Amino acid sequence: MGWLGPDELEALRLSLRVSFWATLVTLPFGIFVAYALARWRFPGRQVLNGLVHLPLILPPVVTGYLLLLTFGLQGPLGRVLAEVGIVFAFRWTGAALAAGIMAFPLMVRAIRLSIEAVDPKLEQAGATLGAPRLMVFATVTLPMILPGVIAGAILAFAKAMGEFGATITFVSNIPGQTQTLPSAVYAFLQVPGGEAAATRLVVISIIIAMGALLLSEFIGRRVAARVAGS
Amino acid sequence: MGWLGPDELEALRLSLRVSFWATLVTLPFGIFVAYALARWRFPGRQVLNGLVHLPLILPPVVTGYLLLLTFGLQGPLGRVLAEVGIVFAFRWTGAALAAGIMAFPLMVRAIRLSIEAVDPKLEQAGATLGAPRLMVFATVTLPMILPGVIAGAILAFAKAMGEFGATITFVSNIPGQTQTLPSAVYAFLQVPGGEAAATRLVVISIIIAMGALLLSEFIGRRVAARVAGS
Amino acid sequence: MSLSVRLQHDLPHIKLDLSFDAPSGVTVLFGRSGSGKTTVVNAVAGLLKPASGRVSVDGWELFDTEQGLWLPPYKRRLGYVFQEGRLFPHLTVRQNLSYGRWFAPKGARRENPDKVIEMLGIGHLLDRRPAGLSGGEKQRVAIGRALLASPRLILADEPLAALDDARKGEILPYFERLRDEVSVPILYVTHSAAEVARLATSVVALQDGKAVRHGPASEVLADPSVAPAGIRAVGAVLQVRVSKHHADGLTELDAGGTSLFLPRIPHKIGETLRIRIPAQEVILSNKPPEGLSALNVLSGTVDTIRAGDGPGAIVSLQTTAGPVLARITRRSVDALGLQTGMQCYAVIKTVALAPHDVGGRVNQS
Amino acid sequence: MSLSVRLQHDLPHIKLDLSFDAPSGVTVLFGRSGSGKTTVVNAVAGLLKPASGRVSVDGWELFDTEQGLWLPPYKRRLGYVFQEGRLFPHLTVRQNLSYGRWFAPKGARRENPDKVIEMLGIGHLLDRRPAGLSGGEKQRVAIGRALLASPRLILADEPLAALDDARKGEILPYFERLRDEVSVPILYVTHSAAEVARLATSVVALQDGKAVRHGPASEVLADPSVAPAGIRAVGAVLQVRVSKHHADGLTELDAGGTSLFLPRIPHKIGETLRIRIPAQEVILSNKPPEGLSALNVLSGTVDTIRAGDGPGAIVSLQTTAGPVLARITRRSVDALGLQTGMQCYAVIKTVALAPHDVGGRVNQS
Amino acid sequence: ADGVLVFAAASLKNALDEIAIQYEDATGQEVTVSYAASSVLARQIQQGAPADLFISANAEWMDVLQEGSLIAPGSRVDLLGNRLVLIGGPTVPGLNGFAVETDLLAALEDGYLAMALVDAVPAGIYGKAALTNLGLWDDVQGKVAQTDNVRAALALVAAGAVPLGVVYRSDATVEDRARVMATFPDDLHPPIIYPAALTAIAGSKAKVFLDHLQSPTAQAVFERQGFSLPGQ
Ligand SMILES: Nc1ncnc2c1ncn2[C@@H]1O[C@H](COP(=O)(O)OP(=O)(O)OP(=O)(O)O)[C@@H](O)[C@H]1O
Ligand SMILES: Nc1ncnc2c1ncn2[C@@H]1O[C@H](COP(=O)(O)OP(=O)(O)OP(=O)(O)O)[C@@H](O)[C@H]1O
Ligand SMILES: [Mg+2]
Ligand SMILES: [Mg+2]
Repeated sequence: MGWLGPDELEALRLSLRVSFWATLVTLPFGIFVAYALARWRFPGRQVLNGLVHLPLILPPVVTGYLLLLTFGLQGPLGRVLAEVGIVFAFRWTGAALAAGIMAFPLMVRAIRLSIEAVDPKLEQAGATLGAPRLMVFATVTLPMILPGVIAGAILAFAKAMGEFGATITFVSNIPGQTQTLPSAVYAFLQVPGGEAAATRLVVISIIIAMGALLLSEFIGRRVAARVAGS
Repeated sequence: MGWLGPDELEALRLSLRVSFWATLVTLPFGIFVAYALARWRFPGRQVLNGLVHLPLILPPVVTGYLLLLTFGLQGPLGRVLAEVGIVFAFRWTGAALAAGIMAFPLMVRAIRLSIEAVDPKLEQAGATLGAPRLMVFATVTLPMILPGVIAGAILAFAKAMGEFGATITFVSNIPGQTQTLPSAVYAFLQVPGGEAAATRLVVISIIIAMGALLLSEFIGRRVAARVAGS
Repeated sequence: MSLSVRLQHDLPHIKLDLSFDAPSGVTVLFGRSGSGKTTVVNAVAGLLKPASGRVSVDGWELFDTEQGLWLPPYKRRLGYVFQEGRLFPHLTVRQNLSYGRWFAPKGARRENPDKVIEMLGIGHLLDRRPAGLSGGEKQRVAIGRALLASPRLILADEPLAALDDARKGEILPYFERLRDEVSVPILYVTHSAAEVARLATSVVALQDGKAVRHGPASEVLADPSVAPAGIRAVGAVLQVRVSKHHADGLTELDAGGTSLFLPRIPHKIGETLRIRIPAQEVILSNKPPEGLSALNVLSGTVDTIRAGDGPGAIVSLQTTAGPVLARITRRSVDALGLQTGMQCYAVIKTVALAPHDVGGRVNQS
Repeated sequence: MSLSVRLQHDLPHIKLDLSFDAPSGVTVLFGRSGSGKTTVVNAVAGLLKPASGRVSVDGWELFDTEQGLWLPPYKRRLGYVFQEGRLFPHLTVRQNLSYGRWFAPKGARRENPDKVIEMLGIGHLLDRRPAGLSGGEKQRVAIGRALLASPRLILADEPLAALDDARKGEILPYFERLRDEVSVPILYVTHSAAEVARLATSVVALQDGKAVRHGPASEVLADPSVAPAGIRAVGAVLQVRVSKHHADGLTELDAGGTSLFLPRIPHKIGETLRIRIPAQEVILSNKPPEGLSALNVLSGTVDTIRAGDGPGAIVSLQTTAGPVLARITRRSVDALGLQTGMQCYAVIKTVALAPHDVGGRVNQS
Repeated sequence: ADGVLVFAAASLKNALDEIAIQYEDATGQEVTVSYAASSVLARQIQQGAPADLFISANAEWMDVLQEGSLIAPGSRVDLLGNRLVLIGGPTVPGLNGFAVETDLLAALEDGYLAMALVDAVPAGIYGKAALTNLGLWDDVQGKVAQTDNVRAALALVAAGAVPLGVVYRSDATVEDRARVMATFPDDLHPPIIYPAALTAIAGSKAKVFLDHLQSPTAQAVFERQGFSLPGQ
């Protein structure tokens, strides 16, 4: 990577870290919400569904601004969390939060569809064999939706790698803390003659995201084959 | 809508028009690409898959910039298309193009999953009954994936309603021509005192997008029930 | 009573309303498609919550709507063999088999897995996944999985319906062994008279959600009016003892002093068995038959003659081996001058006593 | 030859390599699970492209790898009845039925839909969707759908395997009617001897991808060495004429001058039928039997005596009605002193001649 | 087009909207303004956008267009200027006699200083120059939260997410949750100039509007929005 400056390398490293954690930490929530939407009927289900989709629909700046108002140092949640030592504002963790929330709808949709494809009769079979609900989920549902979970997670990762608007609005751009690859791209595009540098970074992020996507197709297919038992 | 100024009303109208056409025109392509990805094995399949996902992964500004370079009046494709009278640059059609491309991956994913859920054996049954490939698609596959197509289309519509970065970068922010709701929100956010107006517009777009999503869940479920034959 | 069921539940098309108490052994539920059999089994399993009712197994209550008692499925300790197998596709056969064992309470009576695997003949499949198994193999694994969950009750919903005759023949003996060797109560749903005949300790005939007939298998089977099994299923069940295996491939049975021959069966000498004599395989003769290829002749006196709807009649004969039923034409009844109390001979072909009519060891309980 | 098949194809586990020419009527493919039956049918349908081969129907070539000829499935004009029905779930029964008609070439011989609907008894289902149908109803609709596509060949891959006996009994007659009334050639896959006996004009026995036996149904069925059908399937097929319907519910048949009685069948007087006499339902007697309830006695001379592996033997009798097979024990062969050329009597119970052994009208072709 | 299509930096929206309405009322001449980042607009003009008039928030992008002969020769004017101010949010005590040089670091405490991207966005570039000239940049560098545009920096301050920010005076005047703590002397940074020019394809109507923008009526509006006039 001789052709990347130290700042750019730093941005790349940070983007990878942010996207990785954004995906990893949101994954359990994503699975839970997807499961709830797919399998449970409860009042407010459609509201939850709408909320989950919100980041997909809102301009990212708005999402970022809402995050700032909520999780910022002065925000209601931000203040509470700061008491227990969890700070998002201007930290890479905040970038991860923003990326995670922006990617959440994609993750949930992918997982939800795979859950809907699991025959509830297999889950019933698990229950009759003595497995409590959570164990049925862990031993039957989860293994069977693994391809969907992997696809959803990697899609979320790719999305997180490209997230910019919400991130910069929420945690701004602090080199080494919150300056991700897309922020760097944006900065280069603002100045005349920055196109070449921007292109370099874009190519890198495309390679990473594409690699992740191909990987997800591949793993997904392997796991699907294994799960289908052939 | 007494509380919307004429410009805002114009932006709303334009957004609806842009999103509607973006969805409608990309839908056949979306179905085709989803079908190809789901059912055909051809060299370059993964490249196509990657290309389709690109707008999801790239920062929207980059997508917009690439569109500007390609479909702009000086762009290679833009020039060719201009010869035959198709101009995207700085027209609402360009906004629709940008919105359509940004929404395309979501649409394709939704449709692709529903195609993968159709049993190819039913398509084979159609073929043995004398239906050529395209007729099998029209009479068997398409009706069965309708819920997925509807979900994909409405998700794309919702995404198109919220699209901003690529649109403003590609076709600018010309009131009455290319100023969509999110672009108007952006403009309001750039100046002091614009927050109230911006909030109003955001609320409107949330209502529309959520309405569309709820509708898609509802229609999807109805159609699924009808298609499943119960 | 080992299994006691009382249920009321409204389904879209039918009202379920039945109650029965069944002794230990195999209780067969039968009835037409849509009569509510699966619904009953699901209610016992806890997969469906009936409007009201009570189910207990060996005195242990699974639910009782009056008391507000409702055990969730995973606490009921059942082995449910589903019609479609429902094996976990992502687990190997071995993992499928041990699934229920993970959750069985510590103190539960445990089957020896090796014994079950051997009994079901699935030892060579352990490392394969369900997708690669044939239909019959799948169903055997499903039985093993249910059994190894240390169930207090086994539910089997048409476990053989999707299989062809050859595979049915492979699996039926396993259920007999369950009944005879494992002595877990079994609630078994089927359409097939042969299965009823071989397995049932008691039979509950369902019609439109109601239990229209309920009793020991031999009674229900001898009753031509029970529709689901069909007239061709009518037959008598005799208790016999294996007396000799002959060198020419025949096994001789002692049926109340008379010898019956049938193609070699694997049971040991001295064992007591039940064999079903299908009424339509029996020919009657009014004098001792001579020069016939049929080796089995039981003499007795005519007990009853019931004419059916068609050209046939069911003649019941009292023999030393027990009652034997014969389905013959009314024309023959007249030709032979059959009358109650008359001496008569039942002729049964050796090869007509098919292996699938020979039950396992007679249950001691 | 109405159907000519030659195929070579390598599958992961077996090598398919077979060729057969079948006359018009029903050609039954049978063999164990995994022997390649579905693969053959799929190759004929064009759903699978074999490595090499040639298939023609009534002289019309579907493909020929040597010539590089390959018709895609939709140009083959077949009616494929799949094992699982494969009805279109989003279409009503009516729409399912007319699906193939939309694509049939203008000039094609068209079945009258009303006639087909009536024949299959599905008139009351037309506006329903497949999800609401019972298994038997689904399969009848699938048959109708295939038939109304104006096919030049009907393919049926174990169309009854998933159904219970009662539903099998409902549907089998429709295939007979197809054979007898519609006279489209049919390639039919089954495991069931009863289906073979009732339907087959000719039989191709498959084993590990090879055609191990091939001939008219009556020959193959009379051969105890053909494993797939099993020894219990062995039997003779007689050609008979309906001579009288009696008031007591019996139908009298003329079998080469001898009368046979069986429970009333719906066929008209004078009609020529085939009936299968299962070898194991036949009792032999070395003198004219007396005082027996069995009404049917055919006299003849012993033709051959073939001892089997077990305790049984198959005795073939030459009667005026044609050859009759009896499966009796070797012990009885000795006891009766049976020898080739000896005069002998075949005793057959009236009620043992089950409706499912009575075929439809004998095909004229 | 019949009317005039103006491509203007987004920060001019309030002022230009007002002027455009006045102008339309007075002349019946339709003025349409597309607001976006200067970089976006300049690239669009490079790609043949139908704009008649371009008002950039910095000189560099105008230079690029000029070099590309995309603006009408001789039409370029320095339309507006602006001042850079330090603003404080609701949590910052109003200090009398606040001096940037001495008090900035103390007022920041642990917080961040919000600025537009310091190497890419004009307000950030000017701010970085000013702080460098004050000798503060090295100390403050690690505590700068950069935003994609100057309004986002203001938003951070207004929301209390950061105590201080460097923004244009024109942005600060209207936001009542943020107070101007100090105004940077304009010799600390390159001159803040909003150049305007007719594009190469502009019609005569655009020229009239550009002239109007330089009229006292228009300039009054700009001043009211916190802009300064060149040469002042
Ligand atoms: N969840 C349900 N929703 C609607 N109807 C149901 C449901 N479950 C069962 N039924 C209806 O209740 C009746 C009894 O169904 P059930 O499955 O118990 O029948 P069954 O005797 O098991 O039939 P089969 O032999 O076909 O399996 C049927 O008419 C069926 O359509
Ligand atoms: N597409 C395929 N891929 C891999 N193996 C296949 C494929 N199709 C068939 N086989 C294998 O070829 C063999 C023949 O299969 P086929 O389905 O033709 O058997 P069959 O005689 O129809 O069996 P059944 O009675 O179980 O339907 C089997 O061993 C099967 O596993
Ligand atoms: Mg059922
Ligand atoms: Mg097959």
